[in-house]
Amino acid sequence: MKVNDIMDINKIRKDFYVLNNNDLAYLDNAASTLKPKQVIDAVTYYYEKLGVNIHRGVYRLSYEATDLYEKARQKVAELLNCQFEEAVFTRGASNALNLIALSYGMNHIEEGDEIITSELEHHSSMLPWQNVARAKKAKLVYVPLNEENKITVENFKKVLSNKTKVVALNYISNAMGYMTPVEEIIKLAHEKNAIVILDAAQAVPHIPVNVKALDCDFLAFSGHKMCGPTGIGVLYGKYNLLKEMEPIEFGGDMIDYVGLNEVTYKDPPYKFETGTPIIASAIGLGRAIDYIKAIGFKDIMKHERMLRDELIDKMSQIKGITIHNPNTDTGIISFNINGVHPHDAASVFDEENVAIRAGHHCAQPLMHCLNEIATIRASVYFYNTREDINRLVKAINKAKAFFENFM
Amino acid sequence: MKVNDIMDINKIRKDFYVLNNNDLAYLDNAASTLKPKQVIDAVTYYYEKLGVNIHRGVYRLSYEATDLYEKARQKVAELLNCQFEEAVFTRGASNALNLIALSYGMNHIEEGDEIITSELEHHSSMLPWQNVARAKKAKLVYVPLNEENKITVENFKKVLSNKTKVVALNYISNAMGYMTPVEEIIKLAHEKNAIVILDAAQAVPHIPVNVKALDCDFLAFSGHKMCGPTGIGVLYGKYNLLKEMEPIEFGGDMIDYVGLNEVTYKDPPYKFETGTPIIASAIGLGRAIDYIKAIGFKDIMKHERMLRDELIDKMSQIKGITIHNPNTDTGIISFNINGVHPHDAASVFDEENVAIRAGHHCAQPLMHCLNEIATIRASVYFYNTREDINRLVKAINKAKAFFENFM
Amino acid sequence: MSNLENLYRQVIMDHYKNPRNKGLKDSEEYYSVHLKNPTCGDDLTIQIKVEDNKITEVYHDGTGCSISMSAASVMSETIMGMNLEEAKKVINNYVEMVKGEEFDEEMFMGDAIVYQGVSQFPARFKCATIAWKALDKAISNHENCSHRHDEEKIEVK
Amino acid sequence: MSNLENLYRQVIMDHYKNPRNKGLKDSEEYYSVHLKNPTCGDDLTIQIKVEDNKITEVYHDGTGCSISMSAASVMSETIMGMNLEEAKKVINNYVEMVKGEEFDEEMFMGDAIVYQGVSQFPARFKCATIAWKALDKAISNHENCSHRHDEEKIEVK
Ligand SMILES: Cc1ncc(COP(=O)(O)O)c(C=O)c1O
Ligand SMILES: Cc1ncc(COP(=O)(O)O)c(C=O)c1O
Repeated sequence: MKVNDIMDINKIRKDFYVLNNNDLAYLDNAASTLKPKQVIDAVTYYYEKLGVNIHRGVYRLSYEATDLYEKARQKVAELLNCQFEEAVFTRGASNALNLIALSYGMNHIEEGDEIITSELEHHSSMLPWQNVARAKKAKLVYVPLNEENKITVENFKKVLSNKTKVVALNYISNAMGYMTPVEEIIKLAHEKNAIVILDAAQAVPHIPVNVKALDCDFLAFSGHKMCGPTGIGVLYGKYNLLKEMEPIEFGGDMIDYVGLNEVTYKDPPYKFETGTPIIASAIGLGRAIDYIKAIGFKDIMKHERMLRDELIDKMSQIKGITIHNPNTDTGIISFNINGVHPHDAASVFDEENVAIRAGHHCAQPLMHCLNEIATIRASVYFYNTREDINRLVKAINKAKAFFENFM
Repeated sequence: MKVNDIMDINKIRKDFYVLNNNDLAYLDNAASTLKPKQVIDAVTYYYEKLGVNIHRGVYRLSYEATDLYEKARQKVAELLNCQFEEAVFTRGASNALNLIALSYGMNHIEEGDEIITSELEHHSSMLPWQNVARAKKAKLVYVPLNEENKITVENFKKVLSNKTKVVALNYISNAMGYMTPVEEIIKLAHEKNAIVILDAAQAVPHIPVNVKALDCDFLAFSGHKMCGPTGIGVLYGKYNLLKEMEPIEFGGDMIDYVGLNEVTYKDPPYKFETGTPIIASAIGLGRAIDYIKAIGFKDIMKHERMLRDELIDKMSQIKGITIHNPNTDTGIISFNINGVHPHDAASVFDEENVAIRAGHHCAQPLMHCLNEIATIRASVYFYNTREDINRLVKAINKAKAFFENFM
Repeated sequence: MSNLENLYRQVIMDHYKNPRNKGLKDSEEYYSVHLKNPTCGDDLTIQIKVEDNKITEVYHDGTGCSISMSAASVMSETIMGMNLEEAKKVINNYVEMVKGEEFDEEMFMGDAIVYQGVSQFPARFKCATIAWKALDKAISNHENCSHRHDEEKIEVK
Repeated sequence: MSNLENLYRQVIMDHYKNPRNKGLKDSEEYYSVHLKNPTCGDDLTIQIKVEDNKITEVYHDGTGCSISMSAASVMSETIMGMNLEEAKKVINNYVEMVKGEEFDEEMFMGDAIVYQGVSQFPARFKCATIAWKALDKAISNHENCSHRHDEEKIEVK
């Protein structure tokens, strides 16, 4: 099967200046994706044609900016299949996950309660709850990972208990590319009256996510990992939960009435959007959603899986490397070149213009499980080609050969 | 004196697409300023040429993006005359002011302590401390405003006491344009070992601010009010204070070591910058600082004062309007057309393409002091002209005449 | 006629200066809805009494600009005596009209027809509709037999 | 020679494989500095002993990539026996060199001269300098008679 069978990749790649202007195999998509010109144009449109503040202006430019900002929220709501009021704009996934822990967590968790998370989490999914557990003398419980370092329903059942109040797990792991069996976990958690928070930073860009069908209580993702601008993300929360939650930040744009000693807030989502919003980035995220939907998740998934299969296939034939997740569910592959520090390997990749990531991927506990200081991670998106895969394989071989010279 | 005496305003105005493409008198600068093409280009440069994540990438694009991001921090440090490590990027002024209250405030304020603020504050300066006071059973003390609704040293002395732990005041009021006598207030507060937080959202864009000379402990401002992008601001804090402060958000990019039950953080500023940073907006803010410095604060101040004098002069001659701050220190003028609701007046201004703000300006307590539901605020920046002032005056007269018709 | 003259028609300013049916009743018979727009400060309560599927009384009270306050007065006159079905149609028609969308020009709207000019001022859409939104809410509270007193904030969308 | 070959010179890889002066001493005589780079995981401690204004002993220990670990070994050999003034000059010269700025090619640098290739890999600048930054810190702690044990994190600037 040719890449072009699935979609017109050459046409798509023309939208990405970075790909046109550099002879680059960009395989660091789990860190950030590149931005197509449509999204850049949407950001520029706001800055050039409007550039003003929103919500409170009674003049036309401000009205148009407000309209674009709120239409972006509507697009988020349609993407996730939630209500308009359930989509809160944040600075990013980390900001959203912290907001949930600081507001819902600090007010609902009590001494002795249990919070379930995993060693497969991104630090942003786990550390906010480590903080809550410390402050409230609650217990942080880690789902035991199986021999492949996956979260399984079976292992989840081992830690779920009547004391469980919160389950905070990734939907797709940024370090291993595994999909968590969230449907069953959510059902089981709800039977215990625990709420479930999904870190969907690696999911929303790649697969269709339907929060109503999932029935998750909260969900978070970032714009910059899905062709969107930096500095924007989304917190989805069930309306009744958002409605009763306390805001964390106070100030402009989130209040109803302010007295000298008391204050009342607006309703969600506004009560969580303190200060001048991240207007341009929200508008850009709206455009990114349109862009991705036009390509279609079906094709995106097909294409990514084809690249993954090809990559795993080719890498399996290279001796002297360790693939940590040969059964990855997505286009995220984590590996090491035996005997070579990932940062040393990374400089060879850089010389070959292959952009990958070397490091702990904000998942230090997992590195302990893997018994590595760091790994190399390659991650694909819809604009990647088989040529990119070939270049990565070539770079791996080159790095191996280069450092073997010194052995 | 002609406008062009001070600087080449026509050349400057060419940098602002919004001004070129609309026949607009933009006088809502205290809400947000417009963005010059140099800033838009800097943002676009990042998105088109780089578009990747920073800090953790070992490839060239990521290195260049990191370099631009950190150079922007260096520019902030030079602007404020602080150390590189003392400049924390935030989502905006509100975010920065909340961070101080949540971290420093929640950990240092105890029952019975006093926090001084004022009714002249923007909600973002005051509400975070109302929240701390409520949580810690501390007392929120308001500096009595004088007959002009100004904060004076004399009145500040009346509320400063041995119980005062924090003083949180605006540097320049967004609703009245007054400059707070911060030098003396800071000295007095320090004699009592209280720390001083300056909300400089209306100061940094308009006057030179030197945090070392001021000796303030914290200071906050927003990029979008000084020709910069949306979604970026700065928290300045003295290094030793930042160093001992607890982070509020946990996750990616701010950690040193992560264990299953404990975590250590990076040093400031990184420990407060959780998650993927607001890369494009920070880079754009760096460019905005260059742009403003090239014009020069001396000329900016001169020009704004000239426009203010002219505006006050012309408005004083109009009967049937109330100017709330005829002695404003800056180009912010707050007024009402007697008998006309500000939102009704605003529609007339909009028809005349004069962009002003009608509302409570996120300063509801002050509205009570003024005995108004809302006011009309006009605010100038360096790109405004006498022609803009004339158009505002014309619009005021038109609104008056229009509504008098119905009386 | 200029846009402005079209927005601020004499009849609107008359209702602003001399509102009809202003002032609330202190009785449990009424369905009342309190709406606020925190952004611009509009604050409005409306009360309706429904008898035999017909709106027999309407009252309003609040503070705000001439558009929002006059609209409450106009609304109270327009829908007085209508049955609930008619009233709901008028609400929808009115909202379409002030949005600048197609609407049924034949439908009886009373003085409410003069709010057509709002469509040229999208920033004033909320002012023109707050009273009608409150009415809509009160009707559906009645139909759902739900609480008689409702507090809400409305926001930009 | 390719950029890569210029970065990973044989002598660098030799020091990486067979580090000189590796392992810390358990004695209070040494000024020790522990530096970490949380972003990439480099973790390095260096110890120096100063007698009569001269650096008479240098030790290091830690984990990291070949550039950072070899640089610690090379640094320890290069500055052993130097007086503090000389050492400080070498530190500055080395930093200029790996930055790709002008530097004094005449100054004695020992094997450290082979790190010139780093200037083509700005992303590896921190790897090449972490040991030298630790040394710099240890010297200034000695000169300021300050604490003998120092913990720090270094960051991208
Ligand atoms: C004096 C003052 N403080 C704080 C703020 C809040 O700034 P931002 O909305 O950018 O967070 C503003 C602007 O609205 C302001 O004028
Ligand atoms: C799984 C996962 N969760 C959370 C995050 C944090 O996202 P951000 O850095 O945009 O806040 C990331 C990305 O780094 C991620 O991959």
